Amino acid sequence: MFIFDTLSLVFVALILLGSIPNIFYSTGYLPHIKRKMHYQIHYFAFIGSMLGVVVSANALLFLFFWEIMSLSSWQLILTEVEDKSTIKAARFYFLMTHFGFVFLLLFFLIVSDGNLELGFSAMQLIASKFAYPSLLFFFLLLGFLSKAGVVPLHVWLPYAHPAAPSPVSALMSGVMLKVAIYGMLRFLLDVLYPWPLEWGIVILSLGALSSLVGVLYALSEHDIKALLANHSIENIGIILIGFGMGMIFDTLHLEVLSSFAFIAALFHTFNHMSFKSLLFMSAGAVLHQTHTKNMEKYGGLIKAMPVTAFAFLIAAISISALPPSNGFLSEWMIFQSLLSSSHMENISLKLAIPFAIFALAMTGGLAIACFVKAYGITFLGLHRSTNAKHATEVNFLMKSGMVLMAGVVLSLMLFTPFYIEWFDKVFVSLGRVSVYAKIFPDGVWHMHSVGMHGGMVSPLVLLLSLLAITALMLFAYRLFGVKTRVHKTWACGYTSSAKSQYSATGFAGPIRRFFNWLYRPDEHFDKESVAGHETKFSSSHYEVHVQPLFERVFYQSIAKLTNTISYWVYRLAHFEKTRYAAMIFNIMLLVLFSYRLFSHEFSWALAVFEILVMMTSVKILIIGDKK
Amino acid sequence: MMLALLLAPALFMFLVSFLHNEKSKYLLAFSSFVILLPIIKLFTLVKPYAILGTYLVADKLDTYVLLVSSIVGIGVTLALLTLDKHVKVSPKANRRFYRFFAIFWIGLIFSILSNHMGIYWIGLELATLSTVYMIKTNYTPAAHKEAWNYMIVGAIAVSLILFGIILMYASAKPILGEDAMQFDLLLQHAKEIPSPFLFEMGFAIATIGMFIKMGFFPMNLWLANIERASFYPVAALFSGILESAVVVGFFRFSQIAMEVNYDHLFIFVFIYTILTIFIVSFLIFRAKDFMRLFSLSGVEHMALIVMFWVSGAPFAALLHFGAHAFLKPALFLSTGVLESNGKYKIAGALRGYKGKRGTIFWFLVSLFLLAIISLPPSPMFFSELYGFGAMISTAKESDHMLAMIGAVLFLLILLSIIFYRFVSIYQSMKYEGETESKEVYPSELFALILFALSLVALMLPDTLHYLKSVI
Amino acid sequence: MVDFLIGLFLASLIVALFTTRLYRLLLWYSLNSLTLGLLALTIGSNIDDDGMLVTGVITILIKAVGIPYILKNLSQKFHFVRQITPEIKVQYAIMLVPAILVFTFYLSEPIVNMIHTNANYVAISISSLFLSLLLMMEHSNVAPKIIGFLTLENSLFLLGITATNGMPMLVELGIFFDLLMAIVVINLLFHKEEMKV
Amino acid sequence: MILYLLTLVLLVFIAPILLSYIKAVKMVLLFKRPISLMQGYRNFSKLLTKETIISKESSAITHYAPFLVLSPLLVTMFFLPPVVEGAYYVSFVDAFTITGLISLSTFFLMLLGLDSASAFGGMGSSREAFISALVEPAMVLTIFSVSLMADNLGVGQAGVNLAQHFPKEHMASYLFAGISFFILLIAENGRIPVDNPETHLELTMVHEAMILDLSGVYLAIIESASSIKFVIFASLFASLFMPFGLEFSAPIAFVIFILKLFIIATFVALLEVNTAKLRLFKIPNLLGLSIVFAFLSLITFYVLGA
Repeated sequence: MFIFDTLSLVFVALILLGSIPNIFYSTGYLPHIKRKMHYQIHYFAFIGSMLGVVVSANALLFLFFWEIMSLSSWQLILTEVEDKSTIKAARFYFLMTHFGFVFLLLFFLIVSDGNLELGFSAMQLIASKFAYPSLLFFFLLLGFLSKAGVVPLHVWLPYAHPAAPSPVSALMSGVMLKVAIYGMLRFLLDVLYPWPLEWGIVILSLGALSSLVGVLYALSEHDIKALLANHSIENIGIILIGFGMGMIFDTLHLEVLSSFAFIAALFHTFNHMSFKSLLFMSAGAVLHQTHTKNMEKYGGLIKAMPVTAFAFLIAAISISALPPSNGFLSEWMIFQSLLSSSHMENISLKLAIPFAIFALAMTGGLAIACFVKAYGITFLGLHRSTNAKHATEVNFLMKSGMVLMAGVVLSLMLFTPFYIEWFDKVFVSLGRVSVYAKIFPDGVWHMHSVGMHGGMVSPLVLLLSLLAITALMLFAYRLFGVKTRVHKTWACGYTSSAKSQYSATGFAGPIRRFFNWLYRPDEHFDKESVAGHETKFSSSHYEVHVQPLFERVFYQSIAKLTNTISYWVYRLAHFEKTRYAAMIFNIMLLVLFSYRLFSHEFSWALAVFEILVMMTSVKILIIGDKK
Repeated sequence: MMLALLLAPALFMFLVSFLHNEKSKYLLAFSSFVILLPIIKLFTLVKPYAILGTYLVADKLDTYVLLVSSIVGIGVTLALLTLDKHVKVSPKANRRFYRFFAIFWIGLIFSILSNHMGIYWIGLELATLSTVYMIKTNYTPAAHKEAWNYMIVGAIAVSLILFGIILMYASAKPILGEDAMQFDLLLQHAKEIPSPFLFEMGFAIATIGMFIKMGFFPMNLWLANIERASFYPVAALFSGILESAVVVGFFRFSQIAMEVNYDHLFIFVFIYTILTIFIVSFLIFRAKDFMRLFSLSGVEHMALIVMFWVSGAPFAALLHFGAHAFLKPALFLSTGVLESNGKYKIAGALRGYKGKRGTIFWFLVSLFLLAIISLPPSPMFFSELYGFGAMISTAKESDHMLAMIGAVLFLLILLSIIFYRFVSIYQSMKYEGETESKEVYPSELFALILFALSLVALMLPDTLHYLKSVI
Repeated sequence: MVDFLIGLFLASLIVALFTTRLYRLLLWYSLNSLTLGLLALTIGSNIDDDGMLVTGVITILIKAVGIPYILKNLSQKFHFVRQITPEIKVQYAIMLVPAILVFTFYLSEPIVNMIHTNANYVAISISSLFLSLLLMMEHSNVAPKIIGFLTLENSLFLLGITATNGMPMLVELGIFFDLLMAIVVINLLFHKEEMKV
Repeated sequence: MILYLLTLVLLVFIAPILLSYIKAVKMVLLFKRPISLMQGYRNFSKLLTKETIISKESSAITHYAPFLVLSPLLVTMFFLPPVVEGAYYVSFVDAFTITGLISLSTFFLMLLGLDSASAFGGMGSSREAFISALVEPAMVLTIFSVSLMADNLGVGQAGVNLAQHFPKEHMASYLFAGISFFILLIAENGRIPVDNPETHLELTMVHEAMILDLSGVYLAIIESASSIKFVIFASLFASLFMPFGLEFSAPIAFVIFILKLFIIATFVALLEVNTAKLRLFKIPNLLGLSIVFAFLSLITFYVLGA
């Protein structure tokens, strides 16, 4: 029934680390929620079902918990329905999870031969006999990656995660997405093993694409939770880059590198859980106090909400992959495994990997920009609305949730060797090479890359030296006894007010303009100019909305197609109100003719003839003449 | 003896329906409840149990179906008690309704328990004709028109079934003589049928008849229109009981056809049901009222049941059948309350309930709505898993594996459309529109609770075990 | 003799297809049923089957006399539209009828190789099934549709009598019972004025 | 170890001089009277004596960020490649860490810009975010390419390796990487054509806009941070792309190293005089060039082995 190997336990730990601080936070958040009972039931069912997914040992239970997970999270999104957009988001979310479920179901049905109570090892036997393993791979991919929010199945994520109450967003983004990663690990390593090279490349390119797309759309968001949700897409992309590299190395028989890349991916999974939960919690705290998700209405909250601001800062540093944070370490590991591609023999692959490096590096740079924006606009400067002005720090429980989660972030940073040793065991238990001794050959101080060029990082040394030098300077500054005077902002002599400071839209302006070809933003600019001057105006209004390209191109056209088909089907179906006898006549004709044709003796001429007869008959008897 | 016991409540009901008495309403309801008792007795007997020679034989399959149907019957009767609170219905119409309900039961018992194609058909025709008048209890022009529609289409469908039966009989008569109408004998000697072509042609014609009756392609909307025009208990009867009689027939015929030529049967039914689900899913995508929505979804589930059955997963088919037979009437009965503020008011239909009764009501209805799109822990979730599992196993053994897997994928995507529509309707019922107060009566609530309990009972290990042992 | 009657059966059905008057239609239906009854009697006496004889007699009594009479009464009582023009153009219908016959013979061709007799009877029954459907679809009024349904029933019987030499007695009686039930229901349904369906 | 510490002291000492030197060279070329090379020190000591004026909208960030801007850079100083053969160098830090530390410093600098609620600060931060986002990939790719040639990703080790085995066989990709890195040096340090550190014109400001509302000690810290950043890049360039002269005895090696730094500074100054500042939206063209060169370097290394 249940499985408790190291992989499962690691993910149980991940879920617990992600949800225990969250429970504190959620309890603190509870007074804000009207339907408490509904919320609590689904909240705990959600956590329970995630735990259930990672410990189930057969397809039936796995799918059961998987659906319960989707169901409860869907209901959680609907906890606070304030406007139509929430309803739409919830619907879209549920459709997408169901879409993923369809593929998962097919995957399981194929690999379990109809016996859904089969264990995973028995599945491997069946899967290896299946003639089209790539089909299985794509089913798996579509199933899990639609949950994880990988491009192009990511569109729901920036709608659904912000719509949920903040503790739930933290859980969904921080923890639920990881359950999908668990699925990938479990079924790719356990069931679909040996892989062809292409699979790794597919995952790698999907990862690279989603990391870039995620961060680009994050930058264009003004809704703080949607921004964070877009960052989840990016981070899942980063995880997949590590994952894909692991798969590629494995097929090329570079076992050590493969384990290293997988550990990197798993480490980043943990890190993302920690900092994304923390970010959503603090964003939720801000939202709780200001009653808006719009970043343009924030500002200066660091003074009123120091704990929240500090938590957000830690998480922001970590997600921007700045040393010596845990986010930096995992991204470093992923970079190292990408750089190790120079060990490969395959020249075209070798040449292609720098593009992934490029994507990852670009993502890193843009993430920094994005979090400077998020932090700076939210917590620094002047308040941009009255709500922001009167905001106060959140209650103790919410604070303690954030502090606990910050503790998780810090623990991942401080005890990296311990975690890596544990992750190493996961892959050893799945039949990989152990690389812990290679990563930490001489104690916990230095972390080595396992590649030939010997990249190295010493997180603790870095941390200590940074702290020491900063402390030293601060001490010197205090010793100096510098006189300080508080005065209004100089700003070249202009008066500065809440309106004159940079807005979130403005901050992202240069980048948005540079990526205009991708964003194709919907811009609204009205100004009332004075006396026909181009540059002098009494009032102006600028608004910009970016609708994801994929949504426009892909999803809306599918929706349109569905609508069209249903329209024609509906019209056709209405013939049966008056022409039922003709319909029965035709179906009889069709069935009997086909029967005679296919079961007795088949000939193409007759098949064509049948089609002609059917067309004529339908035209004459059902559709009739135009009046 | 057993036969008399089975028929007695129905006959009693028939007679009481002629009494012009205030009390007769309750007496009628009572007699309707009593129908369950002999069926439970039948259920406990050792199978197969011959009720009337070789004509009526109770085996595991038909007692299960009969039991499910009778529970649905009780639920419908419960809802009938307060029908007059939601819609205008005269006592006379009520009595007439019960009169035909009694005939309906008699026809149903015959057709479900029959081991004889002829008897099966006679029962089915009786049940069909008696429902015609039930539609007309609603005195509106629409209902009148739909009653005619039902009369004619139903008659064609049933005639086609008989035509098929005669062809099958003709194909087997050379070896079995007059006994060629008995299901069990036919099943045993299916391989010896001298002209499989004739048999398969008969099977095809009969199947078309049955499929039309269940609302399959191309007649997808007629059931929906009829159920829209009639009172909601009638719709519940249609989806919960009448369809079961048809589907039992299909089970029996297809069992024989599987023996004759499995590939032909499978391809025929598979293509037919996929076409059906294709049309139905897009019709559901446009459905704008509860009745049509539920009735179209009923067609979809019937198609799935049929599909599971022919893919060699009788367990999944029967589980799905049971779940559908309980869920759909429950939903149909609740439309009486849901639509109390207008037929097309979906938005806000799940709001505005006061008190404990109201809370239980909307809670149960939400559960049913979510269960019908096979979200766990609905039995449908499991039956679909097993059913699709069987389909994939069949696919893996066939020569066209990729095409089959593609077809299953296509099917699942079509089901996703239905899923989407239901989710969106559920959300709209719960979170959109204005809150208008609605009244729930105890009898309706009892009916819903009965169905909910039956669903739970369906998931008990013993039941599952029983279902696995049917075939 | 049997073949002659079958020919008559088919002929009366085809003529019914082109009828534009309700009473004439009833007449053709009655003739159709009469040939069916005679067919049952002939075959019954050929193979010495008492059940078949009974069927024949009942058929003549109910279908050839009873039902047309009841329907005529109903039509007078509820003022049916008696001018019934087929909706399918005559040009099409002329092509359709032979096409159906050709198709059904093509359909039943494999049977000939499997069973020695009766294959053509099956073909003719199926074609009369199709023809009755055609009758139903070319009229939009209720009354001709009912007659179409009744001829459908007749073609069933034709199949039963010719292809299988009669069904079990119980079944045939059951079918008659259902037919009567149908008439009762139809009668009840007419208790509002006739409507276009 | 002594040599290591000596190098550190030298770098810290020379940092303000280098920037003043660039300015002086430019002034000479423009026929102006050049400023003294000690101007950086004069500014620094002047600022230290002034009181600090803090904007009333600013928060704790203003109090801590200047130190956090400087300290990663100071930490980076410890990790630079050796100047003399045989000197101690830090071997446990690779190029990524250094990139990361520089980004950390930039991160706090950008926050600092946003803290005072002035329009200029936000503008500077926004532009800086844009530029540094584009710098990042070029940087990483260049590092990758260099690490392949130096056979090590560690900065110190790479410098030593390059000095010992000059990559003669990979001259083409070495050159490309060098060009790419030089562009990065300009971009990261806010020199013309990316940014003009000498004007306070709102159209052109990037770095200066962020620190517009700083004064006194805080400004001194930030100014020294930017000079240290330049010296870090210059010495990285010197060690990685001009890896010669290390084998001499210590004093000569030091002189050669200092000469290299001044040559780089001269080059920067020459470039500044000869080009106009680019519009903000033209900057990606330059950085794109850097990315392309980095890619080219990798590809020539892989494909041609040259």
